[in-house]
Amino acid sequence: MAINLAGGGATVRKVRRARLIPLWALILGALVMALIGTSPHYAGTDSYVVGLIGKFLCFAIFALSVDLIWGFAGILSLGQAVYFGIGAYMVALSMKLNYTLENATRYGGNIPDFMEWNGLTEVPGFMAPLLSTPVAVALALAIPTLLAFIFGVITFKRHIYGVYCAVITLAEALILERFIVEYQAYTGGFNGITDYSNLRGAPFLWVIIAVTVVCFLGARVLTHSRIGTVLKSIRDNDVRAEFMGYNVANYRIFVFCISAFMAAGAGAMYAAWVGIVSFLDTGPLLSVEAVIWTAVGGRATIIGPFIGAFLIRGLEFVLSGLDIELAGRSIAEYWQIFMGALFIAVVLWIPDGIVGTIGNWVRKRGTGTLGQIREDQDRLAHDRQHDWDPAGATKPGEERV
Amino acid sequence: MALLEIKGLTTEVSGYKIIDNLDFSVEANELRVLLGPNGAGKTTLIAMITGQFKPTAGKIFFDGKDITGRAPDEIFLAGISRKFQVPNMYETLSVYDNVMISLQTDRKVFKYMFKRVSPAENERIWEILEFIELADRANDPADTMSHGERQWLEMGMLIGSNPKLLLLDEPTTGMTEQGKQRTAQLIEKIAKSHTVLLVEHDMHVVRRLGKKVTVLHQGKLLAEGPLAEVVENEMVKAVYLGKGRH
Amino acid sequence: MLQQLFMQSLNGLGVAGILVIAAAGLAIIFGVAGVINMAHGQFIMVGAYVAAYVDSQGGSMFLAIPLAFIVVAILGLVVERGVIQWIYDRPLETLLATWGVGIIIEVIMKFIFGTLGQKVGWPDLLDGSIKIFARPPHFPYYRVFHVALAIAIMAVTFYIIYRTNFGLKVRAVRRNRSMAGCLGIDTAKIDMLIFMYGSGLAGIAGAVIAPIKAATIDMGFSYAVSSYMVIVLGGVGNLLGIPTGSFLIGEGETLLAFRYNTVIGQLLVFLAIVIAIRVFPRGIFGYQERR
Amino acid sequence: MAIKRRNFLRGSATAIGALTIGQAAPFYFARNIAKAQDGDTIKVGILHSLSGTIAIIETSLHNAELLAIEEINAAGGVNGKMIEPVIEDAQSLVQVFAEKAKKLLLNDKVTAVMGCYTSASRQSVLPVFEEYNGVLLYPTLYEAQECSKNVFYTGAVPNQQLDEFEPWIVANLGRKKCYMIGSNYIYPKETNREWKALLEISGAENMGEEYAPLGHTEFSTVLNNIANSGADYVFSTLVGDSIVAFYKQFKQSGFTAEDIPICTPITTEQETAAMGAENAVGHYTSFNYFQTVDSPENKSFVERYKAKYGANEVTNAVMEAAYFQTYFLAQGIAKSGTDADALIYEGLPGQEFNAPQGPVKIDEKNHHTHLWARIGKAREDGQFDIVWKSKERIRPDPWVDQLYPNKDCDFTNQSVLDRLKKPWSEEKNRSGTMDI
Repeated sequence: MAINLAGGGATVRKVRRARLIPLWALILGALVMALIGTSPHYAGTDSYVVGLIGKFLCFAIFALSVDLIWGFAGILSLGQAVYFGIGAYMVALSMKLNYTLENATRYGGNIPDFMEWNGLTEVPGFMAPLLSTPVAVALALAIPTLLAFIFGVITFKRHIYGVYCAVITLAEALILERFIVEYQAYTGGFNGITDYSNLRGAPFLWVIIAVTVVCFLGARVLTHSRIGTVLKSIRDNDVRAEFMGYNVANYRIFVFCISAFMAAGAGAMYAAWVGIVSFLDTGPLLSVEAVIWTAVGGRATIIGPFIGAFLIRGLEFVLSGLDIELAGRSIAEYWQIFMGALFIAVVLWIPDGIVGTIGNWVRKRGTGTLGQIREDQDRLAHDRQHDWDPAGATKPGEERV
Repeated sequence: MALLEIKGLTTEVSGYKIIDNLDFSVEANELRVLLGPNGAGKTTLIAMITGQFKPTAGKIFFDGKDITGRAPDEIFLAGISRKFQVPNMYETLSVYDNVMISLQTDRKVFKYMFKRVSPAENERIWEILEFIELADRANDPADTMSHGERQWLEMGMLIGSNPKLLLLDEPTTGMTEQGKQRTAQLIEKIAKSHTVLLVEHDMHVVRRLGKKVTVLHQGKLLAEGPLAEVVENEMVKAVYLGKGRH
Repeated sequence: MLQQLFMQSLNGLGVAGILVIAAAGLAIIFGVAGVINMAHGQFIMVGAYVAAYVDSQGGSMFLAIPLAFIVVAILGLVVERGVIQWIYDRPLETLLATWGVGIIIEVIMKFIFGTLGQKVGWPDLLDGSIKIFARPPHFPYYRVFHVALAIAIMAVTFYIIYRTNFGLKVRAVRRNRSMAGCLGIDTAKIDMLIFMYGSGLAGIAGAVIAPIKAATIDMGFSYAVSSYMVIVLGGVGNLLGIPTGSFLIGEGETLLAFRYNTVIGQLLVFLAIVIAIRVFPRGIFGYQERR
Repeated sequence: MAIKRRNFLRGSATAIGALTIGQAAPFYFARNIAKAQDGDTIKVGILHSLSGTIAIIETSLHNAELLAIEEINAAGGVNGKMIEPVIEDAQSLVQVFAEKAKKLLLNDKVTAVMGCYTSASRQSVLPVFEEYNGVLLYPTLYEAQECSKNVFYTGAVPNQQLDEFEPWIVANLGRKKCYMIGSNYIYPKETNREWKALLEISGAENMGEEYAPLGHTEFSTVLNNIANSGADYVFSTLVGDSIVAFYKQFKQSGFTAEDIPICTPITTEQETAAMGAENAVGHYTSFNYFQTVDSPENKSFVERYKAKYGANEVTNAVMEAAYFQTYFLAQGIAKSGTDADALIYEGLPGQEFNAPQGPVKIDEKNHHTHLWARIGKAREDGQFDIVWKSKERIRPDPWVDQLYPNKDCDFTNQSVLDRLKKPWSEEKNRSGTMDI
């Protein structure tokens, strides 16, 4: 049935493609990771900077999970922290339960203090599996992935995405946050889960770095592969993809689950590293923030989320301690205004984010950016109107196409 | 049985019948041109065949199977590819990737997961690119193409998917005369080995391609037959051809 | 028990009234311009602070309502002209930009008014309550006022959209933006006016919600999220979506809160909404999706 | 200031964007610029949330502490040295509290930190202060049951607000049917546990207990339940916005303070101002301090606060604690120097100060503060009439006898001291709690 097309040279023709991992990126990435990994040696293991770096790495993975669905598949979720948070809570609960078994709480008991002041006398049966670390880690990864799958089936199969999806996921995060605060006997409630032995230190930092590298390489491989091209095609034009025989919903569910898995992993490491988990880690604020890291860093780029997370979180940390008087008040009191302005500026002027914009400069190409698709379409529509030629008035010499 | 068989198809939107009890069929390896004034229901018919809208009543059979009301991706997998009225592709992907996405292959997520472009597929893509005369622009993103190039690219994508039936919805819209001729040439080439259902306004193109023609009017079949006969049909002249110099 | 249940469903009506007031502006903007305003909560807060300012100057709430409408409508104008007009065609990025707008509004308001909660009273006219049963709780007049205002807002909006020349243009823009543009309707101006109107309604919401709740810097977010849920459930294809969604959510949450507790109520309502969108992907009164 | 700031940034991995700001800093007026450069100051960390959800309350504590520092510096500082506040915004995020605490202790090397508001934030910084042996002064009333070597608690603990309040309600208001409504977190839960024990002692009835989600503002359901329970007073441990909404809806639904008064250990002048005094009139609050306390110290405190932050501002008990704990710290440093251990064992315990509420004192044994007990009845202008006042200041008891008869906290006990003298790597328990 296939058309026998004329031609076809003897040589194998190849399309120009970016390398999977360019050499410069490999070297730079290795350098940055080595720099981060050795930071406990020159900054001191106790240094808060090391603490921040480990945390930011987890956030970078989290942002990458947002980038995977938003940048590469066009799904904007404002509730991605749900998966991050559940992963974090599973690990934190496990660590807390184990910690209190060996170290009595201030009440003298061997169950977490929040259980004690809520009148529980022993660890409830359904939490017992969490005492085993491998089980806890497995649950921390499995439950969010399963949740994402269910959510995906409910929404994507019914063609719910775009703004609706964003709003529903936002509400989802808010509800989970309230749920955690309410059921404090099992979650620590408003106080969160604190005071368990965290794994902060050089060895676990290397674990985080290893996972980070795996995640970023994995994301690169995924998006650079053939299925990545399908995802991008769905992002660009889901209707066309559907008429090309792709079950768009299944692809969306697939990438959504991967993203949730990644977010859960980031959350699990975050809980182990920071040693504090709070209801805010599952809520809309963190979710939106992750989207903003991605937007600022550059969505639909692999390295953008990394840069965005480090830059924004770092900036926040510095600005919120900046006791310099400006307009009569210490900047620490109103630094957020700069962040708000930054978000607007990014959306208005560099919609491709820092990395995306730099990439565009490097390629010296003004078009082909996400933000400009619409403009280009408008331009093309304009062209079409000029091309429109009902009576064939154009003489062959005036060809425009 | 014909390749595409439509029986008693009706579509109603808020009481207004866009397609009204239509019977219609396309034989295998045929190039059929669908004519009709604006609002005749041509695009709606295409949308119905490809599963975009569900019909109110009636059945659509393709290759002997009932495909009425199935999802677009399933209908595609059954062998029907559609070119939209407005060029419709993946704007940020390269021309090459646009064709690559369209190649015939198993599209289930987990089957697709570790798939790479095989040398044979690569060769096929280049063949198609040359066929649509876009081989030298393979690396450029689709949104840098001109309108005509986009139309061809979309047709190349359809060829890549190797369908049993191609639905081409006004592929020459917005083109200059020369562009139209080149497009007609392309369609002719495609039609040598494919079944094509073409929706077309431009009578120059229709005359060049037209063997068998179907005219729709207000959702009903008005006339069907060889172009020369249909053009002479009084009713057709009255509602459609009489309006313009075509 | 029966008395409680009756009072509870009345309370649900009151909550639904608040939801209508809070969601109306957001829904209209989303319905016409396709933009979800993430700063909606902050707009409500500004409305509440306008009412607080009027209150502190000894003015009545009936003065505060139009003033809040005007002030927040102007705020909406500034935001629309300054930010949103450039990104109408990128709805997802509008979410981010308006989130940034929300942060800025919060900081500025904190700068002006400080962090303390503001006092907003209700007028003497609405003091007291309907004594349906002999002992409290009675149904406050103020909640009756909320329901009445909700109906009034819907009626006025209905009149504007369906009975005025302006409304005709709005509907035309909503149906087919480019066609409306071709017919000489200034779509940018319609968007701007609708954004102002919706923002103004958010201002009214703040001004009338604050007297029964609290007026603080971060008061708006939960109302904003509730409003999003109203839109998701009710849909914006028809004005009736707002009261329908509000009624279902308000009564659902209140009755379930009575039976179980508040959080379970919210959770169940959320789950119900998620299930409902399986049936109504664009809300109960959404645009008909033809497939 | 700017120069040091730059040093800090150089060591920080987060410097990328901030360097520009650091370099721009000299163009603006930086706080204490002259003092900072001679290096001869006592650095004190101020760690409150200035942004985020809790900023609404914490900003006023931040303000009160800055006011006190300004006063102390104006009076010549401590031992001739100025106090230099190092301000950090903890963004209402518990993790940030912990990180900033670490930064203050290890990088800024502050003598002590004043800060935190919620129990969540205190618990998150606690391990940091214990591990790195810092000093934290914590001004909030809280649920107690804690007693860390490194923390000095200057807010009230439940026994100072509740023990006299409940018998007073029975004796003076003649009410014995109590309905408890609180926000759903640790403080209300623990407070209500003690309140129930007190109810039992005086033979009063518990008519119901309910917890609303934090930040909840819709109380029609709760009011319905209260009416149904037959209670004749409400004991409220609601916090934040919930207070304002609850009082308003209480009145609107036809309840009056004469029929069912609300008695609470939380509602302060800040909330009565925010809700409108007419909604609070006649309800009771038990607290250590009210703005109406009639003492010269208080009058001048209120005056100075309003002068600095605006005439519309009100003072309340938590702010007052934040204010006087700054003086505790200054006096402690004057007594023992800036070494942390010296402050903890010598400087701060037993410290006395003539606070706005009256003379207060840090308990030598448990690091909490002796405070006065007062009961206020809200009046039309939003202030409280003090209807009862304790005869002497009340000793804090972090482990109340009714609930924990076998526990006590004693930092003067030799066995506790021996344990605390061990290095952190050997003994991580820095609590003074012991069984008796």
